[in-house]
Amino acid sequence: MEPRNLRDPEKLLFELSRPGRRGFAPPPADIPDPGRFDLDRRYTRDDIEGFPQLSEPEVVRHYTRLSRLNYAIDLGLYPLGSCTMKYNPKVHETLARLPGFAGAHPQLPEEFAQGSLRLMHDLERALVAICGMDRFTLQPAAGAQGEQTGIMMARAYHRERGDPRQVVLIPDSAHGTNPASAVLSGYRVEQIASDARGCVDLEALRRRMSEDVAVLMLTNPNTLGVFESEIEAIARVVHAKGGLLYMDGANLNAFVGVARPGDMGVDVHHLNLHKTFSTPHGGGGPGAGPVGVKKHLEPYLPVPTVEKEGERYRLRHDRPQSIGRVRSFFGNFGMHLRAFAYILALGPAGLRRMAETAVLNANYLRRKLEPIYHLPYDAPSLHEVVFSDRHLESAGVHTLDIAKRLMDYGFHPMTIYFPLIVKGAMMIEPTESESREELDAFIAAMRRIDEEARRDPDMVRTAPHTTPVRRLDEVGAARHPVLRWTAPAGGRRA
Amino acid sequence: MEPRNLRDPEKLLFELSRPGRRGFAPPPADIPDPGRFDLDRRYTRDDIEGFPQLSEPEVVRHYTRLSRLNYAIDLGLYPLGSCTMKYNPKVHETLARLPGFAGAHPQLPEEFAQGSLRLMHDLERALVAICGMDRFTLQPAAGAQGEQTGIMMARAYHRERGDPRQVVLIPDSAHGTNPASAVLSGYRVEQIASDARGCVDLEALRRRMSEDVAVLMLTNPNTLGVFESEIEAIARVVHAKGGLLYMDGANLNAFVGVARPGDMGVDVHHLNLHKTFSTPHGGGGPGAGPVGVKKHLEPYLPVPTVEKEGERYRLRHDRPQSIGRVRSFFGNFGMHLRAFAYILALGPAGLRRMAETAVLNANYLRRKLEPIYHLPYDAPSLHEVVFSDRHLESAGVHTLDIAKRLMDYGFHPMTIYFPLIVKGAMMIEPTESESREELDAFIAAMRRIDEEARRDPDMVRTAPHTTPVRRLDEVGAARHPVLRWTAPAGGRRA
Amino acid sequence: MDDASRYIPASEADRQAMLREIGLERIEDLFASIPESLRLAHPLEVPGPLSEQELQGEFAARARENRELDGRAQFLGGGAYRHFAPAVVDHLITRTEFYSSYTPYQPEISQGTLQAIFEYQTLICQLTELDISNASMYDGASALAEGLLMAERANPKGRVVLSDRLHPEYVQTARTYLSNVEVGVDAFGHRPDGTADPEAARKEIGGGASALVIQHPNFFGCLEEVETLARVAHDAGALLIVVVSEPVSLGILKGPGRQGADVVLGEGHSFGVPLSYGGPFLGFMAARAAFLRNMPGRLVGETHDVDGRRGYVLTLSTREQHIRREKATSNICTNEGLCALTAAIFLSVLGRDGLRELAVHNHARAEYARRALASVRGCSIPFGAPIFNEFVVTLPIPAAQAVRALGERGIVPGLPLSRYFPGRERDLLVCVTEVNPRSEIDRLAVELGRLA
Amino acid sequence: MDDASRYIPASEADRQAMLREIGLERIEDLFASIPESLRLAHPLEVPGPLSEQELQGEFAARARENRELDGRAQFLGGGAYRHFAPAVVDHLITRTEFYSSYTPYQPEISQGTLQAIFEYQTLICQLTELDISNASMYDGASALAEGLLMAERANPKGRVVLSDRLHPEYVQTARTYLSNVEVGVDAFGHRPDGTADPEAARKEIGGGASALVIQHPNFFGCLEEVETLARVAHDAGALLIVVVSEPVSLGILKGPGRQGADVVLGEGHSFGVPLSYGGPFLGFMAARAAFLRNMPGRLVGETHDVDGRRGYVLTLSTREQHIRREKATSNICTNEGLCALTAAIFLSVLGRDGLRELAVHNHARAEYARRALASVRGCSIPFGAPIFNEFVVTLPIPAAQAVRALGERGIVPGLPLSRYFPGRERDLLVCVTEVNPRSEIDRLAVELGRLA
Ligand SMILES: Cc1ncc(COP(=O)(O)O)c(C=O)c1O
Ligand SMILES: Cc1ncc(COP(=O)(O)O)c(C=O)c1O
Repeated sequence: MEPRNLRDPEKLLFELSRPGRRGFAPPPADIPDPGRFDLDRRYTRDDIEGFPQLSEPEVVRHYTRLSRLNYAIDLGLYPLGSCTMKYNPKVHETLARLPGFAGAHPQLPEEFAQGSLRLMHDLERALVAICGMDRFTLQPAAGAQGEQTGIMMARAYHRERGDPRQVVLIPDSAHGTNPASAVLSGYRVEQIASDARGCVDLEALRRRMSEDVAVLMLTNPNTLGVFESEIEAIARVVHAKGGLLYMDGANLNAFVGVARPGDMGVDVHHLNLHKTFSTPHGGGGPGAGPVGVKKHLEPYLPVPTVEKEGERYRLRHDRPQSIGRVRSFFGNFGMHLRAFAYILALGPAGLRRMAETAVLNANYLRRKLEPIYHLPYDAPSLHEVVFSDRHLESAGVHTLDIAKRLMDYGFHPMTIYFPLIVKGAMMIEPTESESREELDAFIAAMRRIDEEARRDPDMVRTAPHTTPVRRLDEVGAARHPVLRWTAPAGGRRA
Repeated sequence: MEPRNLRDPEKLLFELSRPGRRGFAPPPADIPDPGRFDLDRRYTRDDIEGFPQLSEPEVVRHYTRLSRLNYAIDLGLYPLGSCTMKYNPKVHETLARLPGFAGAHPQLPEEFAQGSLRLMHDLERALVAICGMDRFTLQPAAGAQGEQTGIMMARAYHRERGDPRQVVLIPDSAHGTNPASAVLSGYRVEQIASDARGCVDLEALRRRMSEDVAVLMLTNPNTLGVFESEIEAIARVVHAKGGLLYMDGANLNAFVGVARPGDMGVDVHHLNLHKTFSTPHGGGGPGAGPVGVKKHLEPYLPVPTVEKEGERYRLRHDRPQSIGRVRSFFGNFGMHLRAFAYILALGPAGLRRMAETAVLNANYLRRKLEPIYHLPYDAPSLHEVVFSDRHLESAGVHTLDIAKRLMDYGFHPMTIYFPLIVKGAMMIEPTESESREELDAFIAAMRRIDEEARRDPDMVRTAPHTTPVRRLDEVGAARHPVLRWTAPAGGRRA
Repeated sequence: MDDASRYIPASEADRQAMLREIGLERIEDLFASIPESLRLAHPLEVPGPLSEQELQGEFAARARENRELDGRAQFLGGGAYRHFAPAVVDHLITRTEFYSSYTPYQPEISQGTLQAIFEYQTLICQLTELDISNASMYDGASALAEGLLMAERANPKGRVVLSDRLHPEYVQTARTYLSNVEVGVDAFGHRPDGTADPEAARKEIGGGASALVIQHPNFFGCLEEVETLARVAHDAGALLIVVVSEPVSLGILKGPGRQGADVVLGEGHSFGVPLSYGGPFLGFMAARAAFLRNMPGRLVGETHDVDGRRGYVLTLSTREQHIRREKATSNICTNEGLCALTAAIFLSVLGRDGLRELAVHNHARAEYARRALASVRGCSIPFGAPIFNEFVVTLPIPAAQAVRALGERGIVPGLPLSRYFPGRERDLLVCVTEVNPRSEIDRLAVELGRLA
Repeated sequence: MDDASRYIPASEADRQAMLREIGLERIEDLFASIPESLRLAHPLEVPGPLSEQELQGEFAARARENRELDGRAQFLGGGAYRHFAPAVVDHLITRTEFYSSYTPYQPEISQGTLQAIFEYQTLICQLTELDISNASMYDGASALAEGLLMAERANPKGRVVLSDRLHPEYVQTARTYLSNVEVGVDAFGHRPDGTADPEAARKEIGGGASALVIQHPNFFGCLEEVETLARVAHDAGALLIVVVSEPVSLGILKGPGRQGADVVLGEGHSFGVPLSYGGPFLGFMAARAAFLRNMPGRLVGETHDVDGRRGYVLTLSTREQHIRREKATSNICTNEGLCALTAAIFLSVLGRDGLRELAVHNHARAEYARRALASVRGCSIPFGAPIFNEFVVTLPIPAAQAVRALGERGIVPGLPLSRYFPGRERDLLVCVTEVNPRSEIDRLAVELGRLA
C-alpha cells in the first residue's frame, strides 16, 4: 500500500490561463498597412470571453499529463466486444501525414488529385473483393452513418418501384444504432426476437415478413459473436416478400477471407474501417463506414462516386437516382488511406490469418473462462464471446463491479450490459492483436476477480482502487449537468 | 491509500520473446537467385543466441509501457542544477526529420549538401555573435568532448610555441568532466580552492599561477550559480604567466544576451547545445558541445571547418596546425539544426529574455526557500541556487531523502551532492521554462517535506512511496554486477 | 515466413498449441458454424502482402500523383481552408493514449479524453457565445442536417428555410436527411451586395418554419447581418441557425450566439485538422441551454468521484442510440473525437491573442487580394459586402478555363462557381489565408491579367 | 507582443510581479553581480525572431538545398549506411518520456530508460558475442579512441598497432586522442586480396603492443580473417580489438567475440538512427568480462528495490568522472542514449530472423552489383576477398570526375577513395543496401559503362 502521488490533479485549461501569456507568434505580416482593412465594429468582437492564454510549454504539459490518464491499445488488451480494438499500425500515421495526402484540398481540380482518387478507387475494388458486393461508397463517416446510407438506398429502391414500405425489422440483439438509423431514414422499427441460440428466429421472421417490410437489418456474426447460420434461408424469406437484407458488418473481422456477405444473400451492408481495418479510434472517432451494395442498389449510391476512365480517375456527380449526399466532400479519406495500407500490408493470406487468429483468441478465452463465468448462450463463438454475471448473483457482485475491478489488474474492461438480450452481459472481443501471454494474464485476472467476489465482495464493489479517479457520480452529472467551464463569480478575468 | 495496480511489471524483451514470432517482413527480393552468393560458412553464424522474436504490436507495447515509467520535462519541473532542463520545442523534432536533412549522407559531394553546410556555417556565426569569440568548431558530441577539444587546442598552442606545460588548474567546485578532460589531454590537474563566496580565490590563484600552468578551467557562472565577478582580473593573472583561460560554458543560460565570454578574457570555451539551446537530452544524450576560440587558437581547430566562398559552402580539411579530429564526420548535426532553429525562433530579444527569466525564476525560488533551507553561500545567484541539508541534521534527514520524497509530490529532484564543496548539496535550476505556478507548487512541496522531516522523518527516509519501484539496492548492483540478461539455465531456448 | 504475422503476435506454433488447448484439430474447424456452401474456396483477390519498405514506397509514389505537391500557389476555399498548424498539435495528438483509445465509456481510465473534450465544449461555447456544445459531429454538412432535425424536434413546423448562400454540399446533405422525415426544405434569395435578403427571408418563412438558416461568412465569402436575420426568424417563430464553415473568422467576428442565433454549427477542421482531401473533418454544434435534451451526439459533463475528486463523464446518454434506440436524438455513435482534440489543442496554443491575430491576418490578406484583383483588367468584383477571407471575382473568361490555364503556370486561382452554380460560368471563388504570402497574391493578379 | 514568449510562460506582468516579490526594481538588477564593464550594450547580432510558420518555411527551403533530395540513386557508404527503418522506431522514440528526460540519475522515476538500456547492452553482447557492453559512446571513431585507451589501461605497452584498412577518420580520431597521452600509433599493411596481412601484423607488433586493431568488414568492404589475427595478437601479448562500422553485417557474420576478439566496438547508427549528415550517431563498445572496471562510459545493472521488485540502476560509477574525477576511465558524461534506444527498438522489431534476412539482402545485392560492375567495360575489381555490402571498383577515369559526371544523371555512384587515399585516384568505394533496388544497380552499371 502506498499513498497516491501528491501532485494536484491537472487543472482545466481555463484555470491554468494567465493574462498576457501566449503560445503563438503571429504569421509574417507582409501586407502593407493592414489597418486600413479593419472591419466595421458592428461585425467584430473585442475579446473571446474566458479564452485561454498559455505559453507553448504549458499547453504541452497540460495535454501530456492528460494523455497519461488514459488507457490505450498500446498499453494492453482492450477487449471491448463489438469494437474490435486491434493494433493500429504506426506506419499508417506516417503515411497519412505524407504532404501529398495530408495537404490535398478537396476542391483541387481532379487532375491534381489523381493520387487520392486512385487510392479511393483501389480501396473500393479491394472491399468489393473482400465482401463480394458489386460497389461501395466510401462517403459515410462511421458505421451508423453507413447504416443510414444503406437504409436510405433501400428506401429509394422501393420508392422507385412504387412500393414504398414502412417497416424495418431488427433483431432484439442488435446495436442501438440500427433502430436509430432506421427511424432517421423514415421507417417504423419492429423488433424480432432471437431464438434459443441467440440467432434470428426463422419461424418468427417467416410469420412477420410481409409486403410492408422494407428491410431486415441483420448483424452477422451477431452481437453474441455467433454466425447466423441460417442467413441464406433468412435472405430467401426476406426477398420472397420483396424486402431487402441489410447486414451490419461491424463484426466483419470474424470472417474476412473465410466468407463474404455478398455470397450470403445480403443486398447492402456497411463495415467499419475503424474496426476490421485497424484505423485508430481516436478516443471516439474519426471512423469510416463504407457501404457495399449489389447491382440493383448501385443507382442509389451517394454522389459523387469515383470512376476510372482509361488511366485517369474522376468524380462522377451526375447520378440522377442517387440518394444525394450524407456529408461534404468524399468521406474520411484519412481513414480510407489507413485501411488501404492495412489491406496491402496483409494481403490475401494475411487478411484470412487475421480473422482466423481473432476467432482462435476468442475461443481460447471462452474455453478458459467457461468453467468460471456463466455462459448464457453456448452456440459456437466466432470473434467474441458473451458471459454474464449470473453466477455471482449470490455474492451480490455485478458485471459493473467486475469491469471496474479489471482496471486494478491493469486491463480495460470488456463491453458491458450489451447485447440487451443478456442480463449483465460481459462481451469480450480479444482480436488477433493479442498474444497468448496477454490472454492468459487476462484470464488469470478474471479468475482472481471471481475469487475476490466471493471472498471480499465489498472490495470488488468499490473497485477500482488504483485509477486516477475512482467511481464517478454519473447520476449527479446527468441530474445537474455541468457541460462547460464558467469563470468563477468574481474570479480573475483574463 | 490504495493498492498498487496489479499488472505484473514489464518483462524484458528477451523474456517476452517466443519462437517464430516476427515484427518485420524482409525487403523486396529482386536479385535473381541470391542463394548463389552465400558466404563461406567459416564467416557466418547460424543464429544470434537469445536474440528476441516479437511481433510489432508486442514491441510497441513493451516500449510504450516502459516510457510511462519515466519522468520527463513535459510532465513537470525538472530542476536538475547544472543541466538546464528546459522545454524542448516540438517543432524541432519536425524540422530535424525533414527528409532533406535527416536523409543527408555525410559522404555526399559538397554540392549536394549545401543546405547542411550553410546551416552549420550560420550556426557558427550565431554562436560567435552570442559568445563574442572569433570562431567555433561544432564537432564535439557533448560538453565533455568540448572541454577535451578546447584543452587539446591549448596544448597545441603551447607546444607550437616551444612552451609545453604540465598543469591545468581547476577550482574545487568544478564538474567532474573538467579534471577528467584535462587528464585525458595529457595534463596534471591541480585544484584551487574557492573563497568564502564560493568563487575562485584570486590570491590563491595569483600565488599558484606560473609558467608550468597551461590552462585555468573556470566555470562561469560557477556551479553555485554565482558569477565569477573577478573574471577579468583572473584572466589577467593567467595571461600574465602565458597561460590560457578556458571557460566551461555549461551555465551559459545565465547570461545569454547580457554578457559574452569573449569580452571576459576567455581564450576558449565550450557550451552545451543540449542545455542552453534546448536540444532534448534523450535520457542521456545525444548532445553537442561546440567550442569557441579567439583568433590565436583558430589554427588548432579540428578538421574539417565549414567555410563560405562566395555563395557556396565547403569543408576545409587542409589545416596543418589542427589538432585533428575528435570524431568522424562533422558532429551531431541533428543537434546543430535544433539549436539553430531555437536561436532563429527567439531572436536577439528573445535570447536575452530567456536568460533574464531563467535568472528571475532561480532568484524567486531562492527567496522563497531561503527561510527554510540552509543556504551555504549567500553570494547573489544567477540561473541556479544551491542549498544544503544542514538544517535537518538533527532530524537525521538528508539530501537524498528530500530528493526521493520530492518524487511523491510529482517532481523530479534537483541535482544532489554536487558541487562537492557543499556538504549535502541541493542544486536547483528551474530555467525560464517554468511558470510561476509550477515554481510555487515546488516551493510548497519543499516546505511540506521540511515539515514532514521533522514530524515523521522515517516516512521521508523511506521515500519514495508512490513510484513504480522504490529505493533500489545500488550497493548490491555494484558489488554483484548484472549488466545483461542471460538465458535461465535450462530455460526455453528460442 | 508469413508477412501478415508482423501485426499478429501468434506464430504458427502458437496457433497450433492454442488449437490443441481448445480441442480442435485444424484452424478450419473454428469456422464450423459457417455453412460449407458459404466458405470461400479461393484466396481474396486483393493486392499484397507488402513489406513495410514496399508499403512506404508505394504510398510515397501515390502521394506524388497529387500534383498540388509541386508547391503551387493555391487559393482554394469553399468549405475547406488552408491553415498553418503549430507542430505541437500533431506531436500531442500522436500520443497513443489519445489516438488509440476508444470512446471513453469507462471514465476512471479515460479522464484524459474526457477532460479534453470538456475543454473543447467550453472553447466552442466561448467562440460561438452559446451555452452548450456537443462533443463533435461528423462534419459541417451533417452537423447542419442534425441541427435541422433538432430544430424540428424543438420547434416542429415540418419546414425549414435556408439562405441560397449556404454551402451547396451542406444543402444537399440536409435535403438527403430531411427527405426521409417529411420536413420541407425551401430557400430564399440574396441582395445585390451578396448577403442574405431579410425581406425574402420574411416572405419565405411566411406561415412558419422551424428554423431559418444562414451561413456567416456565407458561401460567397460575404458577412451576413446576423442580428437582422435573427429578428426576422424570431418574429416568425422560427429559430435562427447560423452555419460557420470557416471558424477562424470567429477570432474577430462577434459570436453569433450574442447576435441572436439559437444554434451555431459548422465545420471546425480549420483548427489544425489537415485537409486530407476533405476528411476526417470536424462537425461542431453549439446551442442555447434550452436545447440540452434535444442535442444530438455525445456530451461530457463534470462530476466527482467517491473520494470527492473532480472528474468527467459522458452524460445525458438517454438522448443517445445505445440507450434510447429508436427514440434517440440521433444515430451518431463514433464521432470525430480526435479532431475535436486537435481543435482544442490548436486553440489553446493560439490562445486569445493568437486566434484574433490569425483572423486579422486572414482578413487583411483577403481584402488586399480583393482590391488587387478588382483592378485587374477584365476582372470585376460582383459583391460589395464585407468579407472575411473569401470573395468572388468575375473573370473575362470561364473560370474553369482560367483554372486550367493558370494550373500550367503553377497557380490554382480558386474554385469555379460553375461547379455548383451552372449560371455562374465566369465567377471564381478566391480564398486567401495566412499561408498565401503577398508575393503569391501579386502573382495571381498578374496571371489573371494575362487572361483578358 | 514578444515572440520569444511562446517558449517562455512568464508574461511581462508575471515578471514584474515576481521581481517585486524578490524585492527588485528592474530586470537589470538580476545581473548586478556581473561587472558593468562586461554587460552588453547592444542586442545580439543574430537573426530572428521568427514565427513558427516562418521557421518551418525557412527550414524547408534549407532542406531543399540538400540536393540528394531529388531522389538520386545513391551508393554511398564509407562509415555511414543507408538503411530502411520501420515507422515504429520513430513513433516510439518520440515518446516525450524517452527523448525529453535526462540521464537516469534517479532510478525510481527512470525505469523506462534504464530497462531499455539494459536491454540494449544485452543486444550488443548477443551481436558481438561478448560479455559486457556499455550504454553507448559518441560514435564509432571516438569509441575506437576510448577502446585503445582502455586497452592501454588493461595492458600497458605504450603502443597500438592498427590495420591500414581502418576507416581513416577513425584513425585520425585515435591519433588525436592518443597523441596527448604518449601512446604510439603504428599501422600494418594488407594482402593483395584487400584483407589485413597477418604476417605484417606480427612483424609490426614486434616488441609488443597493447592492442592490435582491425576493422571487419574493413574500410574497403573486405571480410577479415578474425581468428587468424586474434592468434597473431594474442601470441604477441596484444589484445585484439575489432572495429565494426556496419553492424548490420552482424546479422550473418560470426560474433567477433567468439572469434577471439577481446573488444568489439564501432558505429551503430545503421540500426535505425537517421544519417542526419553524420550525427548524432551511436558509438558502441563490448568487451570480455575482464574489462569491467576499465570500461569507459555508463553501465546499467540489474538490482531490486526495498520491496524486492526487480529494477535497474546506473552502476559501477566509480569508473566515471563525476565520482572519480581525474582518475576516471573516461570524461564521457552525456552519451548517445536516445540513439542506443533507437537501435534497441530497431533490433527488437527486426528480431532474430529479420536482422539475418536484412543482412542476407544487403550482401546479395552488393555481390550482384560487384559482379555487374566487374563486367563493365573499363572497370575492374581490385580486391578479391569476400565482402558484405561494400566493395571497391577501379574506374577508367578519376573517381571524383566520375562522381561529377554521374551526379548530372541523378546517380551518386559511391565514394572516391582519393578523398582519403591520394594514391587511389581511380578507385570508387561502392555501397549497396536494401534501399538500392536492382533497377538502380543496373542503371549504375550502364552509366559507368559510358565513362570508358
Ligand atoms: C454492431 C455495431 N453496429 C454498429 C455500430 C456503430 O458503428 P459506429 O460507431 O462506427 O457508428 C457499432 C459500433 O460500436 C457496432 O458495434
Ligand atoms: C558544469 C558542467 N560542465 C560540463 C558538463 C559535461 O557536459 P556533457 O554532459 O554535455 O558532456 C556538465 C554536464 O552536466 C556540467 O554541468
